Amino acid sequence: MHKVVQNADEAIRGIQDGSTLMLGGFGLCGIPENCISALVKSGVKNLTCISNNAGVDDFGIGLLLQSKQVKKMISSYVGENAEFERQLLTGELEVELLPQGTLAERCRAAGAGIPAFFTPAGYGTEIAEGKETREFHDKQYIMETAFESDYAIVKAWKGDTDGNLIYKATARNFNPMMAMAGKITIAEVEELVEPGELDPNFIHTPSIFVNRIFQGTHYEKRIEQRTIR
Amino acid sequence: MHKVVQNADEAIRGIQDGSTLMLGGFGLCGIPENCISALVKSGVKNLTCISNNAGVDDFGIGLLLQSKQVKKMISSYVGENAEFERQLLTGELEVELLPQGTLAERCRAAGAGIPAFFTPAGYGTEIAEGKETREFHDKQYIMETAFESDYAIVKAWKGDTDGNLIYKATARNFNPMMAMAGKITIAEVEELVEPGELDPNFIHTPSIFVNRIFQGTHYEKRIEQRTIR
Amino acid sequence: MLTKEQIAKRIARELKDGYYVNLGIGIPTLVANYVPDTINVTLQSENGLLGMGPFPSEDELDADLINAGKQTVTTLPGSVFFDSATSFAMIRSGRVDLTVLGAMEVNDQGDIANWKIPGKMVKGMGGAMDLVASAQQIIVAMQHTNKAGESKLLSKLTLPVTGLGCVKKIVTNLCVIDVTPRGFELRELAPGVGVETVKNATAGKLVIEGEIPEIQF
Amino acid sequence: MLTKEQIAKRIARELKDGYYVNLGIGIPTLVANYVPDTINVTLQSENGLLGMGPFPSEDELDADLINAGKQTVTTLPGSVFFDSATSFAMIRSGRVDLTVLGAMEVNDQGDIANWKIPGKMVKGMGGAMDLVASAQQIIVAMQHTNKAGESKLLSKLTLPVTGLGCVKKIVTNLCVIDVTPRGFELRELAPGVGVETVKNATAGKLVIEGEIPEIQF
Repeated sequence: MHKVVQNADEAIRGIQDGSTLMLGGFGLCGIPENCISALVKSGVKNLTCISNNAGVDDFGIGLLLQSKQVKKMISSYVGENAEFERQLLTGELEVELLPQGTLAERCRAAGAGIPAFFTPAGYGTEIAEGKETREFHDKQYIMETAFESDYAIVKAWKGDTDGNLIYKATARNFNPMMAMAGKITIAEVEELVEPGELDPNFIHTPSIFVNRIFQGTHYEKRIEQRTIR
Repeated sequence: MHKVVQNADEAIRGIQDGSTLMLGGFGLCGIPENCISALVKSGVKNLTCISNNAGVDDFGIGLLLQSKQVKKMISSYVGENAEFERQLLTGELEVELLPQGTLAERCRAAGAGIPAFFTPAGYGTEIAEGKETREFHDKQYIMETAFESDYAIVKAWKGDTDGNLIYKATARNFNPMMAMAGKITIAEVEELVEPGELDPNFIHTPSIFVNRIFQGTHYEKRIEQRTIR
Repeated sequence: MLTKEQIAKRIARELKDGYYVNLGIGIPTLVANYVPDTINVTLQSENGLLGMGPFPSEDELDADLINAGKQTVTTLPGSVFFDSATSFAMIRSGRVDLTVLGAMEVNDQGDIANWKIPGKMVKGMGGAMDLVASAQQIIVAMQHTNKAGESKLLSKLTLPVTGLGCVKKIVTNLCVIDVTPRGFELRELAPGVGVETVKNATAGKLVIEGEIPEIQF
Repeated sequence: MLTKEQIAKRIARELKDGYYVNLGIGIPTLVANYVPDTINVTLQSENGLLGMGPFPSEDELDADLINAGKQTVTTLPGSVFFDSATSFAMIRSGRVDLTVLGAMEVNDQGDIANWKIPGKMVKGMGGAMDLVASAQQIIVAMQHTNKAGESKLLSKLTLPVTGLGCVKKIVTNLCVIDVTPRGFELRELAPGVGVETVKNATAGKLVIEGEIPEIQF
C-alpha cells in the first residue's frame, strides 16, 4: 500500500500556497500537532483551514495564525485568540462561521459522495442568507453542500500501516469525518502498528480513506480548561 | 432507563396493523430472529417492511411473507423466494426496489435529522422517475428523502442495559443506521451486559438511539451460501 | 432574586427520568449539580460524549477527555464516545430531550439571540444553532436584564437571531416564564420579587394571570 | 474463445498495486483468483467488509462473516468491518478504484443494463446502481452474446438502464473492448477468434484500427 511516510515533513508534501486543508480536533483535543508544526516550518501560505476551532495564541492552529499562513478560517467557534482577533480586525484574515453540526455534516457529505443535503440549523439566521431553503413536513430547512478540501489532516490514537485508524475518547470529534473527506488524507498517530493488530470490528476509520500515515512524536496534548474535582 | 424488556413479545408491543418497520440484516446475516418470530406469533398485518432483503421462504422476513403479514417491501434485492414471487405476481404484495446505498443513506438521514440529500445512484434510470434531479460539479444527482419508520428492529452482538450496542463482523450491515432511524428502536442482542462492561470507545450504536432492549434466545444464524475453501 | 445556582436548581426540576440532556456553558452547566437522586439523567456533550461524568481527580485527568466547554471531565458506566457527525445526528433527529442554554435576548415568539454582537469580536455559534433548531425542549437560563439594566425579554430581537420560535421556557434571576402563543406567561416568581418588578424588567408581551406562586427551595 | 476463468484472468491484469476493488457476483468474483503475486489489492464487499479473504475452512466458518453474495468468507490482516452507510460512502466518494461487474447489455456510449428484464421476476439492483454511478473505473465481464445468440453490445439498450456512460472496458469471451467517445474500440482478440467474429457478434458501433493483438496467457 505504501502509505507509510517517515515523518510530518514528508506527510505534508504537496501542500501548496492556497491549498484548502481540513484539520481535525475540538479545541486543542485531538489535533494533528506534528503536521501543524511541519506546516509552520514549511512556510506554506494563504491556506484555507476548515477546523472547528482556531487553536490558542501559541498552540494548535494558532501557530499557523502567528506566522500568517492562514488566509481563511472556516469554523464554528474561534474562541479566545488575540492574534486571530487582530488579523480579523485588520482584514488580513477571512472567517466563515457555521453551525458545528453543519460543519461536521459537510465533512461527512464530502466523504460520502453526497454533494448537498438539508439541515434545519441556521434557518432564519444570517447563516441562511443566499442559501436555498425548503420545507419538509412543516419544518424549514436550508441546503448545505459538501466541503471540497485538497487535504485532510487528522490525528488518531492508533493506526496500522494499511491506514486503519482508531481514536481515543473525545479526541475522536471531527477526525473521522475529515479523514473521509480529503482528496488526500494524512493521518498522524500516537502508535503505528502492523495490519492485523487492530481488531477489525472496532476500527473507526477504514484504511481506504487514508492516503498517508506516520507515527508522530512529542505529543504535548495541552489542556485548555484544566478542571479538577 | 427502563429500556430492558423481558423478551421479543414484550419488545414488539405497540406494533400495529399498518405499521412501518425497519428490519436490520443483509441476507440472513444479522437479522432480528427473535422479533421476527414474535411478529409472526402476534399476527399483526399490513406491515410495510424496510429491509435490504426479504429473507428466504422459511426464514427471516420470509416467515412474515408466508403468513401474509407484509403489505409492502422496500428493499434493494429480494433474491430467491418462491412465496415472495407468487404474492408479487398476484398483486398481494407491493415492492419498492431502490439502490442499496440509497437504502442505507435514507436510513442514516432519518437518524441524522436530514430530511433529504442528493445521490448519483439511479440517475437516468427508472429509479429517478418523479424525483428531482440536479447537477453539482458537472455530475447529475437525484434527491432522495429520509425514511419514516414507526419502528426499527435491529440485532446486535452485545448490548448493555442502557441501550449501547456492538455488532459482530458483517452482521453489522444496516443495523446501525436503522437503529438511528426508528421512531421507536428495538434491539435484540446475543448478550446483554451491565453499563460499563462495554468499552465506551468501541460502541457502534450509542444508547440514545435505543428504546427497548432484550437478550434473545436460540439464535439459528442460518447460512445462505455455505462456501468452504 | 435567584442566584445562578438557584436558577440551575430550579431548571433541574424540569428534568425527567431517562432524559438525555445537553447543557450549555455557564449557568446551564450548573444544572448537573442539582439532578434529583431519584432520577437518572444522561448528559450529552456535543463534542462526542454521552454520559458525561464529573470533573476528574488529579489521577484521572486525561487531555483526550473533555466536554464541549473544553473542560476535562470523566465517564460513567454506560458512557459512549462518538464522532461529531453522530453527535449532531442525535441532536437534529430529536433524540436529545432537553437543551439548556444561555441567551443574550429572547423574544415573545420564542426566538433566541445568543451568538453575536455586531461590532464586537464574534466567537461563533458553536453547536447552538443546531441545538435550538432541533431539541425537543429548550430552556433558557439567563439574567432577566443585561449589564445596562435593559430587558433581555423583548418583543423584537435587536441582535442577530440564533433560532426561531424554539424557546419554550425561561428561568431568570426574577422568575420562571413559559413562552406560549400568547407571549411570556409568568409562572413563578423568585423569592422576594414582585409582579411589578418583572413587569418593569420585561419589554416583550408579558401575560400574568391569577396568583403567581413563589419558587420554593 | 475465452472461458469464464480466462475472462477473469485477463481482467486481473488491469489491477494495480494498492487498488481497492469491488467484484460483482459471477465471473467478476473469479478475478480474485488471478491477482498477481507482485501486487497488493484490497477487496471491498459492499455489505461491510474491506480486505476480504478466501472462503473459510470448516473450522473458520462464521455465519456473521459473509460477502455481498451471501457467501461465507474470511478476513485478512488489516481487514475492517463497517456499516452499509459507510460502505456506500466509500463507493460514492470514489475511493473504490475499480468495480468489475456483469451485464445483460452495454451500449457504445457506455450505458449498462444489468438489473431487470421486463416481464420477468425482478430481484433488484442491490448495490449495482451505486457502484456504476460512482466507481473510478468500471469493467464489465460478460459473454459477448446472450443465450439466443444476440449481441449484448448494442447501440441502444433494450433493457432498463442501470447507469449511464459509466462502462470503460468490456472483457467478453471474444475480445477486450475499450468504450471511448468513438464507440466500442477493439483492443485484443481471444485466441482463435477473428475480427469478423467480433464484427458479427457486435450490434453497436465497433471501431477496429490497425492490427489487433491476441490475448496471451
